[in-house]
Amino acid sequence: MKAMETFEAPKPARINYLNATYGLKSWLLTKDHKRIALLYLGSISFFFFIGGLYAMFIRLELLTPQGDLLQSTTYNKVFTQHGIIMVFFFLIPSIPATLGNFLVPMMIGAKDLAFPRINLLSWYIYLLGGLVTIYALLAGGIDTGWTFYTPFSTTFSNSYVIAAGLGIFINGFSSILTGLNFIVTIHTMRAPGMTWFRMPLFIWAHYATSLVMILGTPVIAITILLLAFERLAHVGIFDPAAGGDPVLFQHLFWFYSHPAVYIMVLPGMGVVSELIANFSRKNIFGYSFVAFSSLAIAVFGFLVWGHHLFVASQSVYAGMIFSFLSFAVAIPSAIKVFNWTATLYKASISYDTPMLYALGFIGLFTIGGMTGLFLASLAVDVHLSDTYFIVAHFHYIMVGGTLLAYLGGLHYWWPKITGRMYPEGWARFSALIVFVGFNLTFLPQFVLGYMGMPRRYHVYPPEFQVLHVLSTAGASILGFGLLIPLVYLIWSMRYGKIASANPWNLPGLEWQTSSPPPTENFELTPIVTWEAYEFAPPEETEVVGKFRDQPVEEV
Amino acid sequence: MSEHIVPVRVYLMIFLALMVGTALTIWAGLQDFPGPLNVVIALTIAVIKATLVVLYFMHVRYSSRLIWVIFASALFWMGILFALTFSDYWTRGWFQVH
Amino acid sequence: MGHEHPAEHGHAALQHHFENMEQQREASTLGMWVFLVTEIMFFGGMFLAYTLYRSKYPEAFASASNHLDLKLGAINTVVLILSSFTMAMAVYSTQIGKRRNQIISLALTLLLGATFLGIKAVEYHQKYEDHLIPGRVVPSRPFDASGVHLLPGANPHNVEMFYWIYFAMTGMHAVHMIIGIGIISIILFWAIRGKYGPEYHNPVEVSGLYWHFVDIVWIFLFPLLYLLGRHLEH
Amino acid sequence: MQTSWIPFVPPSASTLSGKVDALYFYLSGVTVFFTLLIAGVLIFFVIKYRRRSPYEIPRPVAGSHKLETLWSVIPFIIAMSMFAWGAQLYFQNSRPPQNAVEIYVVGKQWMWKIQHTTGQREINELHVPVGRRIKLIMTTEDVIHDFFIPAFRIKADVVPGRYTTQWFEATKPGKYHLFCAEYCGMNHSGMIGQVVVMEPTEFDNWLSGNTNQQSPAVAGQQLYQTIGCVSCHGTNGEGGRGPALAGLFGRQEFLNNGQTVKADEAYIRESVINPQAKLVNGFGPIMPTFQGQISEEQLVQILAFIKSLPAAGVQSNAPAPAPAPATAAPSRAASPESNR
Repeated sequence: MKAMETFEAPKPARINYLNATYGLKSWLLTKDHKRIALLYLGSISFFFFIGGLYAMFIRLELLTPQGDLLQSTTYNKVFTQHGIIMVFFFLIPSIPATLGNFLVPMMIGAKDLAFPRINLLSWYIYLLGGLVTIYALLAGGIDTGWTFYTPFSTTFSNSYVIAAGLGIFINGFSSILTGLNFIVTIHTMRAPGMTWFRMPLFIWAHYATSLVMILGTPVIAITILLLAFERLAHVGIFDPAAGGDPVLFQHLFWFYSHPAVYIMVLPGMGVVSELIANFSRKNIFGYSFVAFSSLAIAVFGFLVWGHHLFVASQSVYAGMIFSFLSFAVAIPSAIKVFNWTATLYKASISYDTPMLYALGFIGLFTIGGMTGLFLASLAVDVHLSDTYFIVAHFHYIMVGGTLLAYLGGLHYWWPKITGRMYPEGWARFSALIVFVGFNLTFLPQFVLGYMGMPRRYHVYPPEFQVLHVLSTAGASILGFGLLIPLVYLIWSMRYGKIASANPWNLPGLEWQTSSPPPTENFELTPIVTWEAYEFAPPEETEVVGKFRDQPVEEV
Repeated sequence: MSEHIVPVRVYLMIFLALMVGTALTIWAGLQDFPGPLNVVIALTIAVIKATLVVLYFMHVRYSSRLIWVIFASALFWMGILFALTFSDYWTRGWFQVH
Repeated sequence: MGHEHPAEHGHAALQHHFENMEQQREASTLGMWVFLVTEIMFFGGMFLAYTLYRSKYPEAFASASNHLDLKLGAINTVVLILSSFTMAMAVYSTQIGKRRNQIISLALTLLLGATFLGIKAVEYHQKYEDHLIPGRVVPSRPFDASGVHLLPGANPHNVEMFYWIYFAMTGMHAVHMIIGIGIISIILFWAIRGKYGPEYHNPVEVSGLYWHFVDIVWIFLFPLLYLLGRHLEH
Repeated sequence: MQTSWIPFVPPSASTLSGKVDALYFYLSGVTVFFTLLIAGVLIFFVIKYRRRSPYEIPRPVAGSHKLETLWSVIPFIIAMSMFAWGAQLYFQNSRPPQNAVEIYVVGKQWMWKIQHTTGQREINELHVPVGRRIKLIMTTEDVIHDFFIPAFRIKADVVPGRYTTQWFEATKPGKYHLFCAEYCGMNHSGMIGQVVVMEPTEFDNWLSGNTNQQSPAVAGQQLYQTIGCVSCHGTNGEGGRGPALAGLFGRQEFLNNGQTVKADEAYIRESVINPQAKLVNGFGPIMPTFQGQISEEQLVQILAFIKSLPAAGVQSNAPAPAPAPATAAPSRAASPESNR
């Protein structure tokens, strides 16, 4: 491996980013992207835990058709807060702010992100947004659904809409600043020799994600702001009584919130590209197609928001335009799935936990993506929208996709982050449990949706109960499966096996420095002379079967 | 892109052009042009003024292609927001319910 | 500033994680441009709402717009363009190393920015006097469109919506002005201390970008809010 | 399409539902096929190419433009087939047929109020006959709701300040779910009801068993008198200081700004709520707004009354009692003083 020639076996540095300085202050005022990533990791896990608790209450309530566990007002708050916490405070920052923050500079050979102070600021903004939202939850909660549809949210809801909105508004800036930092870093701070087409696909995915963050987030910010003012002053910008249009809110909201789905899943795709290539010791099949499909998803993702409005009294013609574009955005995702699969051809595949998560991701993302086609298809969407089919679909993307990729990435880079290995046996076991539990939770919901069970129902007709019980059973398995990593990862920070600098034997730049890395990441600025995922010399490249149009590796 | 220094003369000319544009737009705003021409004229002048500021005061004319792309992308995404939203509003009346 | 190693890297302002001044300059300029993109999208949402409702209620919007003070709006436009010019001169003076001009230009920019806000405040106060603050924002003075001369077909409700959009957009613009004034003040402070010169002028330049952007927003706000529909009056 | 034997498919009881099911099965088929294909290939590769020694380095494999093209174009074609099918079905169905029977629906936190043109009112129940095309004209008193009948595969948001429509033709007698599908607050899940589909004769019986209620047009006429429309628009909508309403519905109206507008439900609604918005040519802005003074239900009744008015000079047996022919040509002089 070329990588290994360039950096002869880096010794574990005695001084690394974790022990370079001590004390609470050294963490709270750190400008080191790795420490900030850990700050994010802690806070995101906290919000994930809260969101998970809400999920538990939802599933318990739905065990029976009667609303016997929670009152309807409480139930409405619980699903709303589950959505808000999970979407804005877990999923959107999950991979970019933790793994991305930690690895983007390392993977391109930089000492830090371009704006370390802004990076720290973004964490504080996130924290402030989170605190304001938690205040809203504690003060009395919010019951509008995470979508805040007007005029319910502006006029009729008697809950803490403005406080929760303010929390999301503030949090948006943290997302913008993270995206801005990534874009500038990737443009200006790549190490010598790190050309665009030598970058790991994780970086491409984060670049695409950052584009969505900076272009979409401001629009949700202004939307939430208008919503809050509207609620305060009732001047009617979304209120038909004064000549406003409630559907305008939906346009503005989904202009961000649909692309936000890609903020969640694109980094996951980046992680999976890393895992698939590295754990099968192969270059990614069709590297440039996978890279550009990330950008294509980022761009096309902005053109499809109207498919959330097919039954919202949107014009028939707009519906057809949006339906067409929504089908078009499926293609780049399909390209990714096919290329990942093709990468495994004649590979050397290990069964380490991160790879299990990556394989799970591909399967679940395929289901999630394909069921998206049902919802892009106008006539079927009319029947399926606002039913459990949608709930199942987006959980397949967000949990089956993003969460699995996040867990896979966390395990993969755990030795780099902490300098210790996680326990492999437990990790594989929990990966399996998560996979089974997840499918049992959400597969029945597809069926429920087609049967006509509307979402956000506190009580429901008894004929749906069997499927709901299955789903709740799955959720408890899923919840149990997610608790195991929490325990063993914390355990491993102290008692795990000491990890070498490059425990997986990989060529990526982040593995060419000690574990945990020093504060400035590398002893010397690396000079990159090899391609991404170059396990064997390019001269040995084999050309696939009869599709013989590329004599050498294309890039 | 780095050290291009724009001469004062250029700055002054741009400033004067902006002043003329402002005067022109006020004058045009008070005339009664046929149809939607008032809106068209006002927006055209505003776009020209903004372009001058971007190109000269903000040095985009002397900047790398990357800056051009970034700025253009913002306009492009604004275009998406407007075009697709109005694809709904403008076509709502097309559909005859009866 | 992080760890500074002036001896190693040549310039005191170089932050530790950059290789050289050129890289640092490039990063901060690019960063500001990316930030301005987010700003464009932020105002974009409001422009969208404006466009939609103006096309829906042209008479009401024209009536409301005609009630705005064209003279003050025009003066403010001139003030802001002038401040943009002085800001450009500040960058220029920094680049060629004329410290006196640099400080004067920055101070003038600040002064003009404050003038703009002052005039804006006068306008807001007029609206307050005329009961034109929308909704129940001022409980003692609920919105009342009776002072506005309504063109045929104008609904007072939609006049209120115009004022709502007017306050939202100019208010957001004013917030950006205030932030800009804050930034320029800091720049001025360091300029007086002699921090910026031909070697190191990036902060001045980057703040200038922001200031010009705020100016551009106003270049659009002025005709859209103050001028369109004026002709219907005559 | 006969689907009753297939598990996990809701009852299929409208002319549309079979068509939607057919597309749904197509989509499901493609999904299952591709999911199994991907999963199968993954599992095969993962087993076949498992790592056999820790030092093993496989040969790199070059990408292939041909393969990339293949697996972009084929999914694209499949996706377009789905798009075309779905869009065509949707487009067809979004155009309510001419001869449909109209039923008014008003949503309200948390109930559905339904008015038949013949006068029957129902709450959270909708009785309809088999084989007749029904068009729902829907609005809401408060927040957005959504009128969802899974068995018919139809659903549409009910938006405040507007009329939205959807239509269906039931094919199978029975009782079916009616759901509110847009989250609308505390009792959202209680905003449910029943659609009762009956044989036509049975339905006619049901109709005649509930005759004590006024038809919306009659109720609208009374309202027309009491809230004062009559003073400007004439006893039978023949017009006066305000434009004539008789025969208005569906007509092109010439506006004072030179444009024309088709007098549909939305226009009539707007003209009551915001009379100055679109003034008929020759009339001054003298009508006061009725916003906040009449409920959506009453507005629907006014609408039904205006629809029921025959064109001036034409005798008809529409529900409007004693439709006297317009006596005088409406005076077009708009008087400046404004009162009801």
